[in-house]
Amino acid sequence: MTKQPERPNRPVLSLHVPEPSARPGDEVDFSHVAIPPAGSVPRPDPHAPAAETHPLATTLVRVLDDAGRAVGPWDPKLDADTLRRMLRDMMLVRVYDDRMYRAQRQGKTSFYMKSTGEEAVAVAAAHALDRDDMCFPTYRQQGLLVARDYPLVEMMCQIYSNRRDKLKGRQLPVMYSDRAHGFFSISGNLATQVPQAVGWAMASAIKGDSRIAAAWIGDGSTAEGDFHAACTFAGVYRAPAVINVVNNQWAISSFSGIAGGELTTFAARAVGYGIAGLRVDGNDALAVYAATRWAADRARANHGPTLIEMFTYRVEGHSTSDDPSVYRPKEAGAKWPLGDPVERLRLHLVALGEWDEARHEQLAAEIADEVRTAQREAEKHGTLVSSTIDFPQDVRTMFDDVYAELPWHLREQQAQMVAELEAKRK
Amino acid sequence: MTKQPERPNRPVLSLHVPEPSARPGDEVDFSHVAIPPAGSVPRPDPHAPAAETHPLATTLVRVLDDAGRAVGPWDPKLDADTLRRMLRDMMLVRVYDDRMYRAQRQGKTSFYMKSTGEEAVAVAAAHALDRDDMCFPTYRQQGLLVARDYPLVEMMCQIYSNRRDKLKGRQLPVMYSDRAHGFFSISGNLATQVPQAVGWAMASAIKGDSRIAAAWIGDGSTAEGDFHAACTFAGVYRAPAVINVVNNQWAISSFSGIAGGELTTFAARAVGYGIAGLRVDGNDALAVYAATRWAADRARANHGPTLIEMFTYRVEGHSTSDDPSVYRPKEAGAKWPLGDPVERLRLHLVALGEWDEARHEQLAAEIADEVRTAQREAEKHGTLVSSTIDFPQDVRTMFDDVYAELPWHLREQQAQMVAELEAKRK
Amino acid sequence: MSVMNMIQALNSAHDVMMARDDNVVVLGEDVGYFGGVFRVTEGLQKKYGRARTFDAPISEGGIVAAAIGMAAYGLRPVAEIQFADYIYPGFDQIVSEAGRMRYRTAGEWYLPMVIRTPYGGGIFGGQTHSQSPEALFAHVAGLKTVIPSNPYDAKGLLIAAIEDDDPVLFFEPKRIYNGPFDGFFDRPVTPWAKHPKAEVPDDYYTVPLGKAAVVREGADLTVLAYGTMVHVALATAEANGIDAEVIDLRTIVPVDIETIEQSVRKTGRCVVVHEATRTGGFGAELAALVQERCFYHLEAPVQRATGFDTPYPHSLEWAYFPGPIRLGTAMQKALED
Amino acid sequence: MSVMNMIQALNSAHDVMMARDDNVVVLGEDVGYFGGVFRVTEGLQKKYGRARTFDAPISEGGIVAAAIGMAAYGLRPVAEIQFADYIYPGFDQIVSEAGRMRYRTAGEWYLPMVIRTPYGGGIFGGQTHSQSPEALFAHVAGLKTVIPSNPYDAKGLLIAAIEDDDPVLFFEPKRIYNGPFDGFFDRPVTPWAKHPKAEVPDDYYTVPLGKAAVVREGADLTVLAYGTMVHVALATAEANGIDAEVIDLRTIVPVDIETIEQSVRKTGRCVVVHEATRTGGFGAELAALVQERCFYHLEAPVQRATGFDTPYPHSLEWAYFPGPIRLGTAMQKALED
Ligand SMILES: Cc1ncc(C[n+]2csc(CCOP(=O)(O)OP(=O)(O)O)c2C)c(N)n1
Ligand SMILES: Cc1ncc(C[n+]2csc(CCOP(=O)(O)OP(=O)(O)O)c2C)c(N)n1
Ligand SMILES: [Mg+2]
Ligand SMILES: [Mg+2]
Repeated sequence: MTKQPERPNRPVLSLHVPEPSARPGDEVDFSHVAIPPAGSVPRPDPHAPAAETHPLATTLVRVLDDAGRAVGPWDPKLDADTLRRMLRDMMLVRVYDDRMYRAQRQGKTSFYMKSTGEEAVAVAAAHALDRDDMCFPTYRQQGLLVARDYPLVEMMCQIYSNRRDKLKGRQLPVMYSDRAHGFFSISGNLATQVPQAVGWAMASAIKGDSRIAAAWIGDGSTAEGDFHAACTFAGVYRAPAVINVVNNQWAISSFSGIAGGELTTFAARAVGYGIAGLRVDGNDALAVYAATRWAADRARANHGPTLIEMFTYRVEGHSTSDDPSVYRPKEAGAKWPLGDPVERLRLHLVALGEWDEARHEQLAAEIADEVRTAQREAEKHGTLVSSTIDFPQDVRTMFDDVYAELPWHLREQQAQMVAELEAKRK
Repeated sequence: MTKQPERPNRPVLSLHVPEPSARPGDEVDFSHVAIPPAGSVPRPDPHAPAAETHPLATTLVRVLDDAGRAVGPWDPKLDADTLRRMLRDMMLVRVYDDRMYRAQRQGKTSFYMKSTGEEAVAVAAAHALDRDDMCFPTYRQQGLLVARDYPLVEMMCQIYSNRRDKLKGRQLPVMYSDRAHGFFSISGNLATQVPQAVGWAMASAIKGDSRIAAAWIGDGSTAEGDFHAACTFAGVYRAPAVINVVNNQWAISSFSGIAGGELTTFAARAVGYGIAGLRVDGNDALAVYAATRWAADRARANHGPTLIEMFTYRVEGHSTSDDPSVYRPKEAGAKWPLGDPVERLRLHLVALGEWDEARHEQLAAEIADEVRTAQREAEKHGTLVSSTIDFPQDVRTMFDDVYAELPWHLREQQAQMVAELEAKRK
Repeated sequence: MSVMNMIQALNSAHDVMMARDDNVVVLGEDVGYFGGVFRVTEGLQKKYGRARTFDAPISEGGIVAAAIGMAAYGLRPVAEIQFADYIYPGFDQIVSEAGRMRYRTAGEWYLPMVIRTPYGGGIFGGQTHSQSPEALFAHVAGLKTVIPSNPYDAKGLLIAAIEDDDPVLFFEPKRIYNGPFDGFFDRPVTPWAKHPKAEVPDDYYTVPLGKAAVVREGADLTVLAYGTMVHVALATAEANGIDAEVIDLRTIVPVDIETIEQSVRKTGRCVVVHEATRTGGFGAELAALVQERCFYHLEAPVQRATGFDTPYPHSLEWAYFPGPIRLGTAMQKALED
Repeated sequence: MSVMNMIQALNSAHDVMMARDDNVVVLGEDVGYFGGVFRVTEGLQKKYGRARTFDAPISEGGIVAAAIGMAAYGLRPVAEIQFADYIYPGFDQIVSEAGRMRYRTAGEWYLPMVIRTPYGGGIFGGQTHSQSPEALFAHVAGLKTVIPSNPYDAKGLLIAAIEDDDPVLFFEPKRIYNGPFDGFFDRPVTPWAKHPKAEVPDDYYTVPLGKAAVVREGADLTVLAYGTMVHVALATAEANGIDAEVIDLRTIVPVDIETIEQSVRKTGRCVVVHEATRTGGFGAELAALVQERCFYHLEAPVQRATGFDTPYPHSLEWAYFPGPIRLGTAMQKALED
């Protein structure tokens, strides 16, 4: 390295590397989190110019107050049946997550990822969207599938990569795909789905369709170039798309400051692109619902995309491969000041007089039963361990779907593999 | 394609594709360009929080008024010698561009790109930066080299890919590189230099150096993921970097709306990243100087990056391969309301009583002479045409610098090529 | 029938398909009003409207991703990457997404999309307007890679690619857009008008993907070529009076192995030629395949005539380019050994 | 001397170099406080400070670009890409920039930087935690590509890579981070502790780039391997009682052609093996080279045992993985033909 020139008059530079407010051993510290009171944030008209939303990009749309009341202009005024259904969906996601997590720990599959604490982000959005709007999720929106009544057994068979897995065991667990439920194939490559969602939305606009696209991306993943492409294309062509940044404040071991979260909010990215932007309490199912509906209405009216930051907290580890106690205080999840989305919605229903302890327990029991039954059914079709040993999937399917038709080289390789398996059986 | 579902209650979507205000045959129309009066924009302290700059991201920092007076808080109050030097540099760039453009038309090289109308963006910035700050330019900042006294002959030899070309004929004309003049190698791949500049700036901070990095990128190129990476990394690590978006309103045939310019300014991207942002009249050398100096001071004080939009106009075609009259009115360049940067600075010097017609003509003559002399000297070392025929560069150098040392396969290929050339000579 | 150069033939392919199928849309940098820097999409926006042919932001990743989303919706997007040298920002979307969508969804989603891009050298384009990155895509399962060498094939292959239900990389040898180039850079170039393959039907027709063409029959030696190199191979055979069989692969994945094997079995000697850098180029795959499958017919090692393993140099282009001398030497070697 | 697994050996290489040269800095996703998802960078931030080992935003393009800028400044950055499957967003910066900087500036700027990344299958990682993209980099002039197969080499090669003045892609076979894996997935795995190459000096040493190692001498057949496949090759030779010479290439670009030629001239037969998909894999280049240079010594075609040309499947991993049966078949074929 060439020696640095002498510059005695110049100050010395230093590198700033962001650090979270607490590391293992420290007191949990959420004092930097500004939380405006529920109901305090105005609601612009969905047809308003994007700039009118920009003040909302640095505050927090909240509907449910601490007493469980829905307050302010963003209250979506949902009927009790919808609220109960959303509660049920969120509870089910949580139970499902627990069971599948345990299945991985029992060696029945290779991998699992929970969405604990983030259930409202997916479930409430699914209820706010039309059933045939297309969702481009990440790996933490299993709630979309649940809310759209995708069979639990199907989900589990994917987790187990078993004989009934419609993805033929090809995908890592949690990488669901279901076209009929408007749930786009999850990619292991972060952020790729967001500009794809914009392309899908552009196609819908090109064809004079009325369906819109919704995408989800994690706070950490917003750093990828694909996120920028998505926002740029969505803005330029006024694509009918809702881009949700799920800011759960962690990306594996890296806190959101490493993605730029120290400097401003993720919703503020919308200001930079000149598109509509909202920042929403992601643990408030009503706020998530209302913001999603607002953005969907806006998109349907050809006013283009909305970027929504869903502010939440990743309560558990990143995945079954992760131990968060290595890099943050153990109690962090429990102390998140915006609470638990399931509990907050339950409280709301109770406050409305539409729910009580007994019904809650009954629902919990029903859900536990439903999940248990589904699991038993799914396991009949095998789990990853057994798959590995006896290849219950017809292994020849390994060569299908690379192309619409099998070209000569794959045909040869298929024959080679079949011969290998025969050799192995001997 | 599956048939679209019936959705009678839903509005029909349509795709918005941005169009410029005028196409060939139309009246030139710049009525959409908002131009605040010179001197009307406040100047925050360079140590202020980034947010204080954000109102400046959607207006226009201007110093020179229509009468050529420097007005308002951004007046850098430069001495007359510096002003005259900047005028000379800009005039020289323009003459150089004309000569090299003509050389390409005469078949002496393969390609050329002019910076007409954008001379201030490079020249004034070079004067505002320290001499040993590192510049990461695009292909339209030849003004940096001129302002830093890089020999014209060297520049021309690169254009000609001739025997004296220090880049050994390897690079397309205009892709200069000179470490000693703090001018980083220009890449043909758009936007790549911007996150590299940020990396360089981070390194400077890591080493406790005091030098900063400055990068330039076109409006069109801001759509690349690399631009997003640059802004993200620069913000996260508070890198001492100045990121200049040269918004000349065109990217080959695409107007800036295709890059998102219809929705907001390019400076507004800074708001999205939570970093400092300024929008500057790029045809006003004093405004360019003042904003660059402000950002440099900020960076040196460890307050991190500034994104500066240099608002200007690409007066001529994209390159020698382009004919802009195919996609925009012929007179567009001449009618740009913010004028000609050379003429504006000249007027300012005249207004100050530091310049007059006679001196201007003398300077013009000197410059013409200097460029002509340099060209004659450069052509002694060959031009691309002659290079092509007799390979005056030692062709064996083709294999140098792929790696620090020549590996066996390149040694073999080198021998193969030498044999081929011998065969050809026969 | 009209006489067309490659640009016109490609333009006609777009036109024919956009008229037949309103799911065909075109996007890319400068492809709209302007009609593309090589004018391949000229007139399409005017004829089919801005919603079907439009300029894209300078984001190759975004262009490919948007095309993927559109194809997932059910359109048949044709995306232009302005130069193949600029395809890399879109590499992740092509490799990780386009190439794997059908597989990872077990056929539930598939992507009928074409990525067109001018490639190759010979135009003094320097490092970033001359590259031949086809091998990088040939290594990726799930992608097809097509490279035409004349106007007739260009149109027919592009229509086949647009109709194909899998993602197709369509590399256009820009050196021969306006006329066949035989590598003799110091001789005048003939325009396409004089070439039989410039006779192009005005209407719909296809040239099937995965099928090579024997463009010159010969007994002594097989030359495997594609793109501009097809013309260099023909000229080199003529110039050296070699009775070479020249095969224009047209599609490199899936490659037409039957035609290759048949020819090499007959001639017993083989040369592969491409502009791309040698190490790990598609010529390596071809040489590997030929020796695997025709070993006992081979009388000499398979030779490779390729670009050198350096970045593409600007002024030394004619020393770099695999022209008639390099290919001729390889052919001689294959014959003598 | 200590007994180390590959993770520890790699960690030690970082430690040694950071202590020796304060221009060495480490960046990547989760490499800082946490020490990396495979813990290769554990403890470095604590020891050398946040300015020398730090977490990066999830932007592989940004990570590579920042490393390029740092290397241009004069540092020696070591960038971790969390999985090789995620390297593609950085592909443009690697290929168009890192690989060409020295050349395009005629040596004025060069980039002493290392891009480390875990690659390969065998861990039930599915499509996006199992890929072997080395061939994509081997095709790009200006890059070196290194792949260790044991702790001793891992440390020595990484130190050599950090000291090298050119950009080095350093692929780490994650399947053997904790112990050598011979492809017999249904047998218990031995830890590195029992392997002689787990004896690793605590201090500085290098294993030179561009030099292969003959890890097993043999007379009947040459196997060219790297990474995990070295162990599969050794086990397959044993299991089949074949007197194979096994060569661990260690660096694939520039490849050690002398060692390869010497061995193939001796044995007259050659098999190449890699995990990557077959078409256009580095095995194609090896096969092409061997037949070009040893044609008259070859008694049979060079065989390739590779991953299949499909995306990497999750549950069918052991049918996909090129294990002892696939390699054994290829070896038999090379011997019988
Ligand atoms: C392109 C790419 N880079 C890296 C990874 C590895 N990786 C998987 S998840 C993850 C963190 C993502 O964080 P965030 O986007 O915040 O989502 P969250 O897990 O918090 O839901 C990383 C780095 C990847 N999957 N893809
Ligand atoms: C990655 C990449 N994509 C495309 C191109 C082709 N290209 C060269 S210049 C240009 C337009 C750039 O416009 P802008 O960034 O506004 O800069 P300007 O030419 O106006 O100075 C394009 C598309 C390229 N060089 N690199
Ligand atoms: Mg997160
Ligand atoms: Mg521009």
